[in-house]
Amino acid sequence: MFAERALGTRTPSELIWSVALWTVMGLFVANFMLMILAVLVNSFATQWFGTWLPPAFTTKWYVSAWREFQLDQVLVVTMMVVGAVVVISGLIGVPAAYALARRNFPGKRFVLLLLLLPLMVPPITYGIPLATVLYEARLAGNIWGVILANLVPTVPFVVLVMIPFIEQIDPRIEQAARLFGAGTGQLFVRVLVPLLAPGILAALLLVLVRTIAMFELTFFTAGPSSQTLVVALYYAVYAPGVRANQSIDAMSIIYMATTLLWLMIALRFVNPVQLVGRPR
Amino acid sequence: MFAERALGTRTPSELIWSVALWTVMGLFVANFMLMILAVLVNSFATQWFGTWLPPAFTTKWYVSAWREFQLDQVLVVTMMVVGAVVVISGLIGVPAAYALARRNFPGKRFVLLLLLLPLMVPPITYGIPLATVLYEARLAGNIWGVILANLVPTVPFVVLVMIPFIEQIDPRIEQAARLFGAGTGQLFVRVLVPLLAPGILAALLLVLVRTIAMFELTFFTAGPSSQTLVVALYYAVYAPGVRANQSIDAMSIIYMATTLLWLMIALRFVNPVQLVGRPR
Amino acid sequence: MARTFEQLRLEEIKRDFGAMSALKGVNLSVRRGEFIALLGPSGCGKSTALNCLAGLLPLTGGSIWLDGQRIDTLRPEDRGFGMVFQNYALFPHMSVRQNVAFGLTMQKRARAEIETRVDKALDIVRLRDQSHKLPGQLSGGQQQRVAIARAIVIEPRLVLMDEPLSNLDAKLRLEMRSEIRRIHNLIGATTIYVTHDQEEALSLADRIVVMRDGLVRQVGTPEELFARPLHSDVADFMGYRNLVSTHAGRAAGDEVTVTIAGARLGARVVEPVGAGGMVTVAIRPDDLAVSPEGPLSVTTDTSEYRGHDFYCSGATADGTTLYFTSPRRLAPGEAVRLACSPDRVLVYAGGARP
Amino acid sequence: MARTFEQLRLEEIKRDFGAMSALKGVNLSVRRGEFIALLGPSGCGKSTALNCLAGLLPLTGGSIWLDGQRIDTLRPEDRGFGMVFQNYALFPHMSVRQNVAFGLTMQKRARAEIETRVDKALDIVRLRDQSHKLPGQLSGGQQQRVAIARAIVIEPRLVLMDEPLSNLDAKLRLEMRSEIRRIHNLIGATTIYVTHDQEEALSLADRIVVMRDGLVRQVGTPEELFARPLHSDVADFMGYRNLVSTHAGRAAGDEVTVTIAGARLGARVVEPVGAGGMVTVAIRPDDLAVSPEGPLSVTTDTSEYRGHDFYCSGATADGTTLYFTSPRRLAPGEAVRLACSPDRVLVYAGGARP
Repeated sequence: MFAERALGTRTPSELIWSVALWTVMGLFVANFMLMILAVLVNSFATQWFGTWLPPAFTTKWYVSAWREFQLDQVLVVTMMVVGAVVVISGLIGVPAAYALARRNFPGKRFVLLLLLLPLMVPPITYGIPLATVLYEARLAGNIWGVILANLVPTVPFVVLVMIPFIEQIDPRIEQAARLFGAGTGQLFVRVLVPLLAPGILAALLLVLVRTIAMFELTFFTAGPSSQTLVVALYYAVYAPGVRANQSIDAMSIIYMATTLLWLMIALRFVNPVQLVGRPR
Repeated sequence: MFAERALGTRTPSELIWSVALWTVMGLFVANFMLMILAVLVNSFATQWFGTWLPPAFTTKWYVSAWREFQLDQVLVVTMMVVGAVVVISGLIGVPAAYALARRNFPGKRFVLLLLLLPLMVPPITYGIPLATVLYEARLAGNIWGVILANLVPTVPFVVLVMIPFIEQIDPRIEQAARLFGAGTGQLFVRVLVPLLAPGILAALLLVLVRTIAMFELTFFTAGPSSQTLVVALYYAVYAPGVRANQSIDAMSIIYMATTLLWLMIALRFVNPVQLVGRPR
Repeated sequence: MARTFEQLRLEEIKRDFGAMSALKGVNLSVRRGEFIALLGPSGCGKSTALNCLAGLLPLTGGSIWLDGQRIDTLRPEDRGFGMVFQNYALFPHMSVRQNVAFGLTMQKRARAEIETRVDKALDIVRLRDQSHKLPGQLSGGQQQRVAIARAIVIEPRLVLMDEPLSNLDAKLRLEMRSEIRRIHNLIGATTIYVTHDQEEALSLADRIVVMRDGLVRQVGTPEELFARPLHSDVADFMGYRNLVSTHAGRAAGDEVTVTIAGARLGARVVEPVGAGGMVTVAIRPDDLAVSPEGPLSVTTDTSEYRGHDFYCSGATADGTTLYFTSPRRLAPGEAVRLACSPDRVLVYAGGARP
Repeated sequence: MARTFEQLRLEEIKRDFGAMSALKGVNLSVRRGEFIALLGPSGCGKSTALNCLAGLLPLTGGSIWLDGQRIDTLRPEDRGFGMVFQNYALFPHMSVRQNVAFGLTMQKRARAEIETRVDKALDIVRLRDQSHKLPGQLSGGQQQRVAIARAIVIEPRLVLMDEPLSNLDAKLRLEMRSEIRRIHNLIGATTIYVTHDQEEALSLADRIVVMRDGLVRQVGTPEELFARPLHSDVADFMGYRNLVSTHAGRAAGDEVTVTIAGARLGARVVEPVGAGGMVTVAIRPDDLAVSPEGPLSVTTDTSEYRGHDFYCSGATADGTTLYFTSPRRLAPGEAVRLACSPDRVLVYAGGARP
């Protein structure tokens, strides 16, 4: 499994350490996968107690979950919210990122820190006051409130993701376009947008995944007709009344599948390591 | 405010666009700051209705929140959970990151994707099955369950944050250390750990902030004596009974201050742009 | 067709960056068809001057004229110049053909005209068969040729080149050097070429402009600059590695006698020198050769084989290090005598080394 | 004191990377105190050979001996060699002094001994006054000197250098070249120096090992390699830019007559050639000079000023491009005749250019 090592052969203690490390990591990954598999199997099971596999499979839990939680309406709302958030944060975030990447001004670092705040401060912290403000402005309880609340973390996210993509474009390329006759409009259409396309795509897909998963902000600002999938899932778990746990698992699977689908699409455009961090 | 532009003077349409952009961004930031300010003022107010400033200030809400929610115990639990999570994810994550960064093997990209899953999939998705597994293993409902659940996203996080730091160290430096007489132990102690220190510090501080803020996993696995601050805050908001909203705001402020303190420390070591993403 | 011109004039052009002056008033006039090299160490202002010409940096003083037209107030896209960047600055998402066609597309030329002219430009740089590749698929030398084609296809009044060869390896650099001069001769454009490499400037240019600290130090043909640099700092830059501070004797016309480590050498005055004043004496290592009867005596330090001869260093009795050439390998510590023709010993005013 | 040795022997050393062979059986023996340059184009295996010597890459065949001791099975930390890396590979978190002291600290030497030896090494590379700075605060040349001090302070049996000058600019490269040779002479170490720059190898080495495709092509002194490369590919690499395929006449001893574009030239056989067989003729541009009576006739293409002379290219009647030198500038299209001493026209078997 290992590629060749450059520094001679390994000592026994290194070998033990290496085996231990890979065992822990393997168990970790296996446990995580098994857990998800259990949910998946359960959601298709008629009943499942104490056996290796359930006695029979059915899709009835999906049907009942769909009916009980009005998932058709929930999915439409989710799509509308997510679509609006993606488009608006792209339209505000990309130009703002260009301005921040290409200009130097006093306090630039401070602006970057301010933009980081809504990303790093947990949404539950500012979700309640934000909902209060929106209710007073009569903007909460409907789909616009949900969209506005979700823009609070996504716009800074787009800005911060786009800045390194923009900084990566050699300013000499822009200068060359200028020199060979391109005005500002042509510069954007012919040079900048094509070069930034992968970055824009990656940023917006990640906004999409984040917005699907954003529980707190949507929970605080949604009314009965503006619930998204993640809020519906929460109500399914905690709303009063006894429900088969298969029904909840079925909803979890619907939700997980939605998120994973988009996540996989996003990963075609971004290297996983690069999404998390890089050294100075 | 702007530094000089390289490409001649700006046209009127560019000027308008630029002013509009900065206005939107300014309003956005101002709104966010005002919201937090309102919570802060309210938490110190005796009463506050419809005036610019509350009539009088007090710290009684902090005292009552402290008593009512047994914050001394909550803070101790939070510290223990966060401390254990930080130490354990560092001990597992850093060596695993070294192995992943320095070796090439078939399926490496797949392992990286698996590690990304617990980070990108929202915790609410796998929190419930994870809690179920932990309860069956009699590990949930106490502090160990909370720690184990929190390790699921933090270990992969440390691995993925550390990989670029490790890749950044020139393998020739390790070779030089070897050649000039350092064995594996000396190599780690004298060369690798000092060079990785900023990365390790940054990764662990971010794990700390994330764990303080991790609501879902802790919520699902905590018993009455193993609540952390964020779960206590949630109960304060949603538990039955009427409470002054100032008391809740006071708790929000305690919570936000805790998070921000650590976040600010973390930002001394990591560039905000680099925390979010970088292009391929 | 590009509008043509007889003369490009830079009049006292200045450029400040905050408190720092990169150009302190540069005057220069260039005739149509000339190949001009701006030569100087990094930070001398040569690249700033080129960017000002291109319109990528606004002037903070002075003016630039093409015959009677003032051009420093024009936007870069309106000047009609071609430019070749150091790092090529090709559009990475466009094919070679699209890159070359970019300038003509912006001018909204007819499709047929664009095709013809792009083909011709690709023929000139010998890249016709690579035209559908992306820049990333080409080697460094090929990318540089695409950049040249993109600059010449618009038939620019002026071609600006910013150290175009500095990212290439030694062998390719030699080849592309010939290529650039060949293309210049072929299309008859006026070229301004920025470089810090004196060999490159000597081999390519019709005239060389040596710059230092934002000022022009000397303008001349390669032969003039090689044989007779007007200042000691220009001499240093042109490869006069032996620069010795000493006192001058009495000058007779431009002839003078200087003393180095007790030895008397005939020399030529380049900058006026008072009798007995401090001077700097400049000699190329290639002109200072081992000769049994030579006046200078040195103890050999190192001796490096260069193929036909040896490049050596040695110290005089007073500790001055001299670089010289020898037809045979000298052992470290070996004492030799050196001589140099008086015509090749140049004397400059002032004793401080530049 | 380092253990010393009389002879280092590489016996049929091989190194494969998967299906690719980087070293295909290299034999070499090095005497104590020699300065050996491994010279070749990139990918020729010279760096692989150095890494195998250092122990950073295990061999896949053959053995390495220091007198009677087999060393290829030792771990790198047990070989006691010093190495200077291309990118310096200094420890960025340690001061200059700590970097230099690293090897001695690992050997657990007494503090006083470490201090003395580090001071001495820093004196040798002339960096005593920079000893408390971090590597990041030094210039490229200074970092390279720290790397050299770190390698020599342990008094290694062998100093390995992997293209140590390739990251420096042209002027600094010349200075550090002299510096490296000076230090080699001073400490009397045995040095193996990898480079792709023939000038560097010629000027530094006692013996040059030319490698190609994982094999040794020629071993010899700089003078031997410069004047008499044994194969046409070595000639190409040593600056014989004119390589012409043609038929050879009958050889008399090592003398032979070759025909280039109808002109007959006297030549010297280096690789045995059958009469009438295809040969490659190699001539340096510096040996092919303009001469009114010369046998070769060319039409000038380009003419580049080099200072004392002009470096020109031209085409013969049959379209072969030749590079030659001229004492005056030639106009494009000017017809000139060229001559070359028969001793400087080398003939190799086989007509294909390398």
